[in-house]
Amino acid sequence: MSGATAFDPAAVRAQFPLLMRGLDGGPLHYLDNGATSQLPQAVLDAMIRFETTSRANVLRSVHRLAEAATDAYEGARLDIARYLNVPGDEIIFTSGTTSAINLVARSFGEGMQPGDEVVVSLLEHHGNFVPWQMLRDRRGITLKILPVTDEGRIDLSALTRTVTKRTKLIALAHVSNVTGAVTDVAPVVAAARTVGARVLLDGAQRTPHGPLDLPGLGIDFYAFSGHKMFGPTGIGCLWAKKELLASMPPLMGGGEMIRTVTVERTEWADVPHKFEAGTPPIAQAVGLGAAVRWLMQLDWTSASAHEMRLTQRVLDGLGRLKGARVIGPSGLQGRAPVISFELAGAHPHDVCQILDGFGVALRGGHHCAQPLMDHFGVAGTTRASLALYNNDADVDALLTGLDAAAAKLR
Amino acid sequence: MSGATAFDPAAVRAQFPLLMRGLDGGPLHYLDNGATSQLPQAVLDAMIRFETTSRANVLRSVHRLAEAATDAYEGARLDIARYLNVPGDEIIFTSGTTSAINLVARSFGEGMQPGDEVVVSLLEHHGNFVPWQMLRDRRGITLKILPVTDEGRIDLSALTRTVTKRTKLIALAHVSNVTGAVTDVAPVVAAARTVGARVLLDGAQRTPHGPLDLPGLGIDFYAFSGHKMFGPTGIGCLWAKKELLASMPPLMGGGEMIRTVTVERTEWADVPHKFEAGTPPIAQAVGLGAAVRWLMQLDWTSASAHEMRLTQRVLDGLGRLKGARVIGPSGLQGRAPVISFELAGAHPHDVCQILDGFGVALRGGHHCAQPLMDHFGVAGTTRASLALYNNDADVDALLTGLDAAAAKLR
Amino acid sequence: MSDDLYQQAIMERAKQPVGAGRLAAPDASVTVDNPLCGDRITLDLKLIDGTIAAVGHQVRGCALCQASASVIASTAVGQKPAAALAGHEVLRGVLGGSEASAPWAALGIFAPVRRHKSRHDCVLLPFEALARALAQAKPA
Amino acid sequence: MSDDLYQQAIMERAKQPVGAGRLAAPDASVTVDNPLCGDRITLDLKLIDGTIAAVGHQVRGCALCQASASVIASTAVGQKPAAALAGHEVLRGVLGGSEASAPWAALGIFAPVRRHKSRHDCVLLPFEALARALAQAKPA
Ligand SMILES: Cc1ncc(COP(=O)(O)O)c(C=O)c1O
Ligand SMILES: Cc1ncc(COP(=O)(O)O)c(C=O)c1O
Repeated sequence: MSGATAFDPAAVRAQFPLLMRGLDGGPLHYLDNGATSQLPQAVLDAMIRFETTSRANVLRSVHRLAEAATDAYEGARLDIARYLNVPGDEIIFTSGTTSAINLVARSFGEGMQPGDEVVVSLLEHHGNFVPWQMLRDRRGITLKILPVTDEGRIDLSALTRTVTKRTKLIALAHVSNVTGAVTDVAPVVAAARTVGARVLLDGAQRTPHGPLDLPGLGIDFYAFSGHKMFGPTGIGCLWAKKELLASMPPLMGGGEMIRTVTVERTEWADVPHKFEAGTPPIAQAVGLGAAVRWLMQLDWTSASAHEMRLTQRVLDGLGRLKGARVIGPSGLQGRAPVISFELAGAHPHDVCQILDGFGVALRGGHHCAQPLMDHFGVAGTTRASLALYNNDADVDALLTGLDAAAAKLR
Repeated sequence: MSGATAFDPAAVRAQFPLLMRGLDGGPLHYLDNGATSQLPQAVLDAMIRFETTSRANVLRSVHRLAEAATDAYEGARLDIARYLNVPGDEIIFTSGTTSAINLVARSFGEGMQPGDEVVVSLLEHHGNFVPWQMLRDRRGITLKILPVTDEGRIDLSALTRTVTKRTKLIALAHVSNVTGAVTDVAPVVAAARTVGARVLLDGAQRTPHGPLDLPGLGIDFYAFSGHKMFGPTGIGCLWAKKELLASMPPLMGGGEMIRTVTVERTEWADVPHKFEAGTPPIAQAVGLGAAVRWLMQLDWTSASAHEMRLTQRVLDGLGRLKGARVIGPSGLQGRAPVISFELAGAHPHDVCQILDGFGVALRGGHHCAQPLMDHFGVAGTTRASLALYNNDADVDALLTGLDAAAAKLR
Repeated sequence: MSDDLYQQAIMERAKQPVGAGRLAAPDASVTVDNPLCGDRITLDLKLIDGTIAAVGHQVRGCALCQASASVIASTAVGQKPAAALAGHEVLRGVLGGSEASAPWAALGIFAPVRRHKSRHDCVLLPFEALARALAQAKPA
Repeated sequence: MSDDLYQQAIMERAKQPVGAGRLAAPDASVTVDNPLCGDRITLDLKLIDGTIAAVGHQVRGCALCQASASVIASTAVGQKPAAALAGHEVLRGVLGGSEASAPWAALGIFAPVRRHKSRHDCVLLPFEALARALAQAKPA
C-alpha cells in the first residue's frame, strides 16, 4: 500500500468484496458508479479498526481513546487535503456534496443582495441547482443559466454575455453526472476574475478519478462526496480558501463550533471547526481518509488510460447499436467515463431492468438533472458510469444486454 | 437475538469488541458514554454486510443492488420508528442531534415573526441553545430561558410566568447531558398547549436508555444521535408529526427531495424525503436500524435497574469522597446514569487525565453547556456517564482513581 | 431473471396502448409525476351520467406505466367511479401477491412486478392519476 | 501511565503559582479562552522602559495551565518583549521533543505533556495570552 505501483485492473478489482461476491450467484457488472461507487477492503478495514480500537468522540475528552479518535479524525482531514493539494484547515467535513453546496448557499449566499447574480448551467445536478433557486427565492438574487452545447458541454462561449458586475458566484459541475463532459475551468475562472466573482466547482463526479491540484485551478470552492469515491456514505467535504471561510458565517449552531457561549451571545471557533457543529461523521471521515490514501497509491496515468479505453469501447458499441444516441461528447477529449444514451422507443427504466437480468447495474432516469432532460427533450437517459475497477467483461455484458433490450422493447 | 431475553450485563458487555479489547493491554473502564457510546458487534456486522452485499445508492436505480440498498435504508427507518412508537414516514434522517435541531430552527423557526418567543432552559447543550440564539439574531425572536434548580433540574415552576401567547416553541433537553436530570414532560406539554406552542425535546441523552413512546409524551419534535445509542457516527434523526413536517419548508435543496425541477421552479417531494436532500447516510441508517433492533431485544426493566444500581454506587462513592460535590439530583428519582461532579481544588481535566491512568475514560470540561457552568460558577465538571454494559469493576476503578486524583491534586 | 417483466402480455399493452392520446373536451384532466424517476402521466376523463365514457392518456414513462394506463382505458370505460377506483385496490393486491379479480382481471399481467419494489410506482402511477381525475370530476 | 504529568515540579508550580492575581494598573491586559475546554486566562503586564516589570494572571484552568502561567511570571519579569516571546517557541519545542534552553529552562518541566496532544493547548494558552498582551502594550 505504499509507493505508486503499476496499475493492475484485476488486482484492483479483487480488493472490492462486493464485486468479488457478485449478485445472486452470478457476476456483477457494476456500472452505476456515478450514483455510488463500491468500497475497497482497505477502507472497510480502516473503519472497522476505528470502531474496534479508537471509537470515541473527538476534540472533547482527554482520555486515550478520545486522543486516538481525534488523531484519526484530524489525520483524515490532512490526507484528504493532500489529495487536493490544499492545507488541512481548509477542509470542512460535511455529510456530502449536497450539504456542502447548501452550506455555501446559506452562508456565502446570505451575503448577497437582491439583484446580485449567481451563474449556474443547464446541466447541473439538482444538488447544484436547487440550492441556488432557493437562494433566489429567499434573497431576490438573479439566477443565470449557461446553456449547453449539442455535445452536452457547458457552453462557455456564453460566459461573456452572462457574467456581469453583479455576478457574485459561478457554480458549475466539474464533471457532468449525465454527459460526462469535463468543464474547462480556466475560462470560467478568467470570467469570474474580471468581475470579482467567486467560482464553485461541484466535484462529485471528478474526485473518483484521481488526485487534484485545486490551487492550480484557481477556484474558490470545491464540493464532493465520499460515497462516490470509494469512501463511506454520510460524508463529504467543502474546500475553500481560508480567508473566504473565515469571512463566512456558520450555518449550524451547536457544540464544537463555538469559542464561548453565554446567554447573551456566542463567539465562533476558528475555521474549519466553525462549520462543523455537533459531533461530526467521525468514522466516515476516517473511512474517507483511507479511501484517498488508497487512491493516492495508484498509478493514475495507467488508471485513467484504463478508464478511457473502456469508455471508448462503450461509445463504439453504442455507435453500432441501432437507435442508440449518446447524450454527451462523442470522443474521449474532455470527458470522464460517464456515458448517457437514449435507445429510441425504449424507456430507460425498462432498459435498466432488462440489463439487470444480465447482472449489469445501470441507472436510468433524469439523474437529478431535470432541466438538462427538458433541454434534450427526453424524460430520462440510460447511464453507464465506470470506475477504475471495471473491466472488459463489464463492457461485454453491457453491450450484449443492450442488444437484448433493444430487441425486446422495440 | 429475537424475543426479549433476561438482561445479563456480562453477556451484553461481551458483545462490544472495543470493551473486550481494553486499552494498551489493560482494562478499559469506559464511562464517557454521554459523549459517544461503544458499538456492538451486531451493528458492525450489519454495516459490513451492507457494504459487502448491498451497497448502492437508494431511491434511484432499478437494479437489484439498488433495490436491496433501498430496502435496507427504508427498513431501518421503520425499525427506528418502532423504537419510538411512531409511523415510519415521520422519521427524518439527519447527520445527528445538532443538525436535527438546526433543521427545526431553520425551517419551523423561519415561520416565526419578530417578538415571537422560543423557550429553552439554562441547562441545554449548545446544540439546543446556539441554534435558537442564531434564530433570535436572524429573525428578531425573543429567547427565554427557564432557570435550573439547585439539583440541576429545569425549574418547571417558572413555566407559567415564562410561557406567553407569543411562545411558539419550548425546546428542552429530555435528559441533561450534565446533571442527568430527566425532564418531566407533562407540565411542559400542558403549558405549551394552553398557548398553542410546540414542544421539542432533545433526546440525545435519553435514547441510549431504552425504547420510547413519543406519542404518549404529547410532544411535537424529537431529536437524537446514533453515535450515543450504540449506532454509527454521522447519523441522527428528527421525529415530528406528519402534518407539522408537511407544513415546514425544506432546509437543503438537491436530489431526492424534489418532485419536479424546472429552470423556473421546483416542487418538493413528500415527507420525509423533502428533508433528505442528496444521498443520505445510507450505511449509517442501516447501522442505526441494527442498533435499535439490538436495543429492542433487551429486557429494559432489568437493564434500567442495572444502570440505576451502578449510578447509586457512584453517587454513594462521591458522597464519601472529601471535597466532592455532585452537580445534579442527589437521588435516583427522575435521573439518568449521567453524573457530574466537582472535586474542590482539582480541575476536571486533571482529574480525567489521572483517571485515564487507571483506564477510566471520563469527560471533563463544560460539556457544551457553558451557560449552565456559569450558573453553577464552575469552569467545568467531571462527568461519568454510564451505559448498560458498564459493571461494578468500572465503578470500582472510578472510585479508586478519584481517591488517587484527590490526593495528588490537592 | 428480472426480464420476465417484459412478457408478451405487458409488452403488447405497452406497444399498442388502448386510450393513448388526449381527449378533446375532458371533464377532468390531471397530470401526475413520479418524483423519483421523472415519469409523468396526463390522464383525461369524460363522464356521462356518472359513468366513465372515455379515458385518454399521455404517458412519459416506462412500458409498465404504459401498460397500466392501457388496462385502465380498456377496463374503466363503462364503469361507475367506485368500480373504477376498485382497480387501484386490485392492483395493490396483485403487487402484494393476491389474484386479480373481475372486472380488473387484466391487472393479473402485473404479477411479475411484485418482486420489483422499485417498479411498483410505475404501474401504480396511472391509477393515482385516475383517482385524482375522478375526484376532480365529482363536483362537476 | 499518564499521571506522570502530575510530577512534583508541575504540581508545585500549580499549587503556589508565581504571579497569581491581577495587577493594579496594568499596561496591557488580555483574556484568552480555549474554546474546546472552556479554560480561560486573564494576563496583566506592566512594562517600564520597554522591560517587563510585572506579570499578574488569573487562571480558570487546569494544573498544567496554572504551572505554565507561573513559569511566565517567574521568568518574564525583567525581560525585553522579544526575549519573553521566545518562551513561546521554546515551549513549542519542548512539546515537540526538544530541550528547553535558558532563560526558559524551567519549561523543561512540561516535557511529559508531549505525549498528550489534547493537553498541549493547556500549557500553550498562557503564552498565547502573553503574546497578545505584549502586542497590546506595544503601541503605548
Ligand atoms: C443533550 C445533548 N444534546 C445535543 C447533543 C449534540 O449531539 P451531536 O453532537 O451528536 O449532534 C448532545 C451530545 O453531545 C447532548 O448530550
Ligand atoms: C454532479 C453531482 N453533483 C452533486 C451530486 C450530489 O451528491 P450527493 O448526493 O452525494 O450529495 C451528485 C451525485 O448524485 C452529482 O453527480
